[in-house]
Amino acid sequence: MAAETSNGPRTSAKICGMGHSMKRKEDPRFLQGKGNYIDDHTLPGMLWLDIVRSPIAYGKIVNIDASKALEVDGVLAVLTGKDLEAYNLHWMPTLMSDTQMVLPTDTVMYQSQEVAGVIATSRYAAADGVAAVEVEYEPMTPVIDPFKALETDAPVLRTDKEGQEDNRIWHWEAGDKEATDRIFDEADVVVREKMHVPRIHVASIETCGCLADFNPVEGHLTVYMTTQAPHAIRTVLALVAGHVGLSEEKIRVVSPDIGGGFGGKVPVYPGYVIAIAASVVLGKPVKWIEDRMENLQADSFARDYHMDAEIAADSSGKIRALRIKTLADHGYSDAQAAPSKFPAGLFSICTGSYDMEQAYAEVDAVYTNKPPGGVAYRCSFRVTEAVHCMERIVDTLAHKVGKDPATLREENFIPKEAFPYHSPLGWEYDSGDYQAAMDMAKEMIGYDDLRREQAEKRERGELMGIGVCSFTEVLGAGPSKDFDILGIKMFDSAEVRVHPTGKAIARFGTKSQGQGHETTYAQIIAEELGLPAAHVQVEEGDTDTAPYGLGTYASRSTPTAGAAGVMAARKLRDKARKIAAHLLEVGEEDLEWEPGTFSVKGAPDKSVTIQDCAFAAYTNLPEGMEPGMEATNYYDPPNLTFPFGTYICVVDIDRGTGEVTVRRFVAVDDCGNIINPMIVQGQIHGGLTQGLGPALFEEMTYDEDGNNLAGSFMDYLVPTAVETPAWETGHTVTPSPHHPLGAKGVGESATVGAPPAIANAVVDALAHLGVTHMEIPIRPDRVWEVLREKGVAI
Amino acid sequence: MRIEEKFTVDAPADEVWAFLIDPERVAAALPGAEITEKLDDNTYKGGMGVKVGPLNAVYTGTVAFDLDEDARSAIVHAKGQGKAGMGTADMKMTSRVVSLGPSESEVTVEAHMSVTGILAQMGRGMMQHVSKKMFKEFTEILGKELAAD
Amino acid sequence: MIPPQFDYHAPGSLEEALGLLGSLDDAKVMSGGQSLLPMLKLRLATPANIVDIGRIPGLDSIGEEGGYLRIGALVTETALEENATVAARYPILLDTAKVIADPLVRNRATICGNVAHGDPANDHPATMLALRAQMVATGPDGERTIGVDDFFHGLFMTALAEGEILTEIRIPAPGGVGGGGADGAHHGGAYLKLERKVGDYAVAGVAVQLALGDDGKVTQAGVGLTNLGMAPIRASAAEEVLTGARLVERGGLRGAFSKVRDAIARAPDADEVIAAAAQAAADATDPVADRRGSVEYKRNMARVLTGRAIAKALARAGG
Amino acid sequence: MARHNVTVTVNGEAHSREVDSRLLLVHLIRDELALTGTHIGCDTTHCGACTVLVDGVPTKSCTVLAVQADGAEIGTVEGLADANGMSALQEGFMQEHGLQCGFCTPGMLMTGTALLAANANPSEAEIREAISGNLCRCTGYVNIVKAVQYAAAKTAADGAGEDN
Repeated sequence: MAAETSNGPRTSAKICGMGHSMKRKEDPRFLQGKGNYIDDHTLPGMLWLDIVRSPIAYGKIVNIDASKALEVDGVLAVLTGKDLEAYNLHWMPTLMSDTQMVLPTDTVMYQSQEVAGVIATSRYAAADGVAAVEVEYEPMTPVIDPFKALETDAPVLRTDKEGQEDNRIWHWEAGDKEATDRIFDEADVVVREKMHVPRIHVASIETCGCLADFNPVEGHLTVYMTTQAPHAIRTVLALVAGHVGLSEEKIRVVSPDIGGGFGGKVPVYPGYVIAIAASVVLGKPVKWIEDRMENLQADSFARDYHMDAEIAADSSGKIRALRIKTLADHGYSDAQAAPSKFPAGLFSICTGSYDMEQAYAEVDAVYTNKPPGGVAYRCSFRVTEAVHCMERIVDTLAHKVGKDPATLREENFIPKEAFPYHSPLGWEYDSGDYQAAMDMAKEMIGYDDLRREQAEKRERGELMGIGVCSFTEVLGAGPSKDFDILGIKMFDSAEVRVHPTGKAIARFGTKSQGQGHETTYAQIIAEELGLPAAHVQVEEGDTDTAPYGLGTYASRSTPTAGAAGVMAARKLRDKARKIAAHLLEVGEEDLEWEPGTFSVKGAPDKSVTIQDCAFAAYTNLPEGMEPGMEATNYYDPPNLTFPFGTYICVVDIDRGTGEVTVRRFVAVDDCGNIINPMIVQGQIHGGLTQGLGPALFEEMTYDEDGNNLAGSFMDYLVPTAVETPAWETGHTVTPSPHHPLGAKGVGESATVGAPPAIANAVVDALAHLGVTHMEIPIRPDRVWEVLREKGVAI
Repeated sequence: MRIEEKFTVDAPADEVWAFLIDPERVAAALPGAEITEKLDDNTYKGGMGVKVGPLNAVYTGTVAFDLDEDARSAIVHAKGQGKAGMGTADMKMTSRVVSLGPSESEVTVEAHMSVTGILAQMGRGMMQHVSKKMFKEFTEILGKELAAD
Repeated sequence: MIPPQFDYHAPGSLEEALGLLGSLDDAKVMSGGQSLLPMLKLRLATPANIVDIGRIPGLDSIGEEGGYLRIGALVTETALEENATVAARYPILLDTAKVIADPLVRNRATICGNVAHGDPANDHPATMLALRAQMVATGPDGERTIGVDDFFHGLFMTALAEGEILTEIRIPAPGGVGGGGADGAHHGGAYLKLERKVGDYAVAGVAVQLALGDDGKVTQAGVGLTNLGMAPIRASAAEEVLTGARLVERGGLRGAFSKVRDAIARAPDADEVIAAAAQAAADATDPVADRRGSVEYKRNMARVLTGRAIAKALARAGG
Repeated sequence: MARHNVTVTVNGEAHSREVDSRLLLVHLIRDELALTGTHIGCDTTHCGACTVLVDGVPTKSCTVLAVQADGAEIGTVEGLADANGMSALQEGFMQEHGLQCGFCTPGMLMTGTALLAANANPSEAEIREAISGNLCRCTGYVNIVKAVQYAAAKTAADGAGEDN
């Protein structure tokens, strides 16, 4: 079933199948201001929702006085938790089967929590209404430090949950603890690092929002919303609001053009629910558009893993075992978006690219007075944390045994011939050739020359570092035996219909947020059917028309929906073959397939095109054949895919200020067979930049009172073109043996691989001073503190 | 946020102590502060306006005094809520007066402040500057007032 | 984010503007609006009236006249950046403008607005201190000139009285052309800012303006500091260390004048003098710890940047 | 509160509206004139998604009052293409894959258009500096730089062609 290694495209430029850098079909509308994002939607009679939010992190609501707000011209209503309580809509379930308030009835649990909704006739009136609502609070001392949250005298935050006696949410573990401990006891070398992958934010340039339109006459709800998973959202809405009459056939969720999602637009946030509730109550369309500060302070948070990692190795640096103890700060609710059976996501990929005997990982999740966190930000569920942990501590090991970090990696790589490889924590890696990626990266950056330059600079007292990261990703969730969200299996789907004139429409259960699905999916169909990709229209995001799917996140589109598209197209090709045999009056077995054309073996001039077959499907069918040219596939992947790569980064450090400059960064990725090289490179550029951010700039911090200190772009430091280096990319191709196109998915590798590469480079620059670790983000002041401590600050 | 200050006043300790435990006089020495109502012997209602350039924050709330006359030590607990979603402010201040001579006293102040909301978030350390400035003005006025007595 | 309600006024003349400021309650002057509008959107400022001086003719000129570089109230950062006189004779101003916010903000933001805002995190105030600029305030009773040392009163507080508008900044012109001339001195200045990324307020910023005689001795020094205290700071002690010190070998400047700027020869003890001045600048700071770093870090950055800014100013004085 | 008559010429077409003092230019463009290509991405003048040309000068329209723009010529993304199709810069973005989700793109295009009008052949450093007030979360900027270079080269080649 699997495809061969692709060496360039097999289809013509006209067909533009896999391997062509087809220009994107979505671009003309985006480039001419004709995109159709959520805030571009308006409906007649539309009202506006704006939200009153808590300035405090924890406390009782003494009183909400809406009287002045209701006097504001244009303000129609102020909704509170008490109002929603009447409909039993003041709480909602999270994707992890925890609960979360929509609006509070008595207690606020984090700063910027939604406290009341103001409905008005305009954006401006709604904002004035928000400013006029007077809420009296009785502040309580918040629990901000997750370690303190587990102390016995810590106040229990989730008193609403029956049986919850402390702030622990769950404990998860993987691997053989005893066997791992035994190796640690006898190992020649043990290294240990404690590290924090801090809370960060997706910061897509478009915030979240929706336009809820309830038609009271028909009892029908249409919700236009920024969601990466429209079908799952529809089901959740039906489950949450079924009791007020919103059953699933009466709900239509439409996800329009999305201005960046990165995982932040997977969960259901209270604002959506308040807008829907307001529309249902008022019988009018209600629009809610978050502003940037609300977005940065209330939703779309990721990471926040405190990890204590150890490697056991022999004296030569051969890794024998890995042990990680983790504390996960989830904020006030476990509202992360992970598959149900994976509370710590796919963290067990932490053994990475290295062969070892045993591993054991454990995670304890805790509640704190912060907004719910843990969205899979450009990450296949905690893979970023796992990779950062492993790739950092491997460097510590290299330092300890006195080996070059690239060499130590090479000596520990899972060898090419060991695939499919069974990792100690239970994964079956599909394919890999880690050395090839390493070789290419070293070659591209001139590794040996850089090491020489570094040695010379050290002599002169200059600080330069070279960082290596050889990550292995796991993505494409996932096989239905293990993967579900709220019980719904994580398959995905495609529906392909070829019209009589040979043009097609293809619909998918996923939803692009900039990845270019309209182009790559068309290329997939073109590859399989031989129709020009230009003739394939791709649609996603409307639950009334698209087949059911779990959506786009965790790099799952190509591995799941892309594969579904292949399978659906192949069904059509099989049908077309029958039609071709009919038209050419030969047996099916006498036909040869060239993309776009069936010809008779030995008589190449006797042929029909796929377009001929499509026309015949409506006009001239073999007897007994069902008319039409349409196929659907729900693809349940047999396994996940395991893309990998090696990144090498060069940094220079200013000994005066502690500033780190990324001088060069080479990223060699292997994502299996490539559908559109241009788009793949674009994904990598973007992912690298979203790795640069947390490595050097971005962090959501809170003070002891629970104030969010990075609540605007003034302090949440998204890199600009000036801070971002000119990325250099390369590729090796190791196809996935089980994906029908041999593709693996690529959206997230770079976000995962870049932070440890940069951190390793900084540590490498300082390694001769005895530095083994730097916490990210590696801010100038942090570096300077180290320089001063080591006596090299000038 | 913790603030610690120590300063000397050219006045006898008893006079300084009397000043520090008189809500009206304390309020008068804090620009922007006012006492609006006495709730009981130790508790008052009041307000505090903080004006910094174009920014104008107004807090209303309560002040409670807990006095140890013998040790000349006072714990003042002020808490207030800002207008229009400005957030809350809470300050527990312990001040002690020690006599350094017949007409010289030393005042030590240790305050713990919690400020929530946009001023704490967007302040760029502004609240630290503001509180430093408030203390400075307060001690100046205190010194002047008592010297004038 | 939506601004609160206010009344907007766009006077066509300075007189009209002053009249409005005198008659309206709770009025705020706006020029480029790049500081004020964000504060309005955050509802941190809620003035009842805004007097937009942006349409008043004659306030947007920049140029040398009567021994001063005169910068009108409506001169934008971009206009300053594009001004040939500034580029040739006031590189410190160009340095400063180029690190303020981002190029789009600078298209509207004004130099006078940056100064009048009284924000110690703004960049021009330090440079104005180093350049010993004069602020021209126009009020109902006419114009008055305020020395820069008397202008900044504290956090967002300046010497501008209610109803007054900062209509012009006057910077004493270095004599002659090309940095060395009629006053016999060689002038050089530089502004250095450490920021976390483009568009950030300074972790620390340092402005240094030097005048040197032919003998290589500093005849006048100006050192201003950004975001290192409640107000912009003049590092007087650093200026004292520098003034009178010989930083360049005798004849070094003359020789360098026609050669490349790197050719200037530092005097034997110049490094010590610079280090002492840098330390004196650090000692003049009173920063608070925040997300940009600790008090210790910021003090040290004042030291590091002062040293570098002096070196750059020296190089410019030589070339 | 006071209302003001405002007339702006947007992409060559004059529009008059009576607006509140506080109406932001971006809302005039998006909500009143229904030109939704101009986006809003932040509240603090950092992201540049709302960049338009005001009398040829790239400006963050979320930090300008509509009344301040009275009488101005406004250029938005909708006005970049003409009868001959997309501008060289728009074409550059398409050819060099300078956009992904497309949300920052209109702002980038307006900034880039102004840059090229002032500097026909900008260096990479000049391009990066010019777009440093426009945040992009998808592309990593490399291809945006290339898109501007593409447009510069194409315009130069077209100009050379005309000269011949």
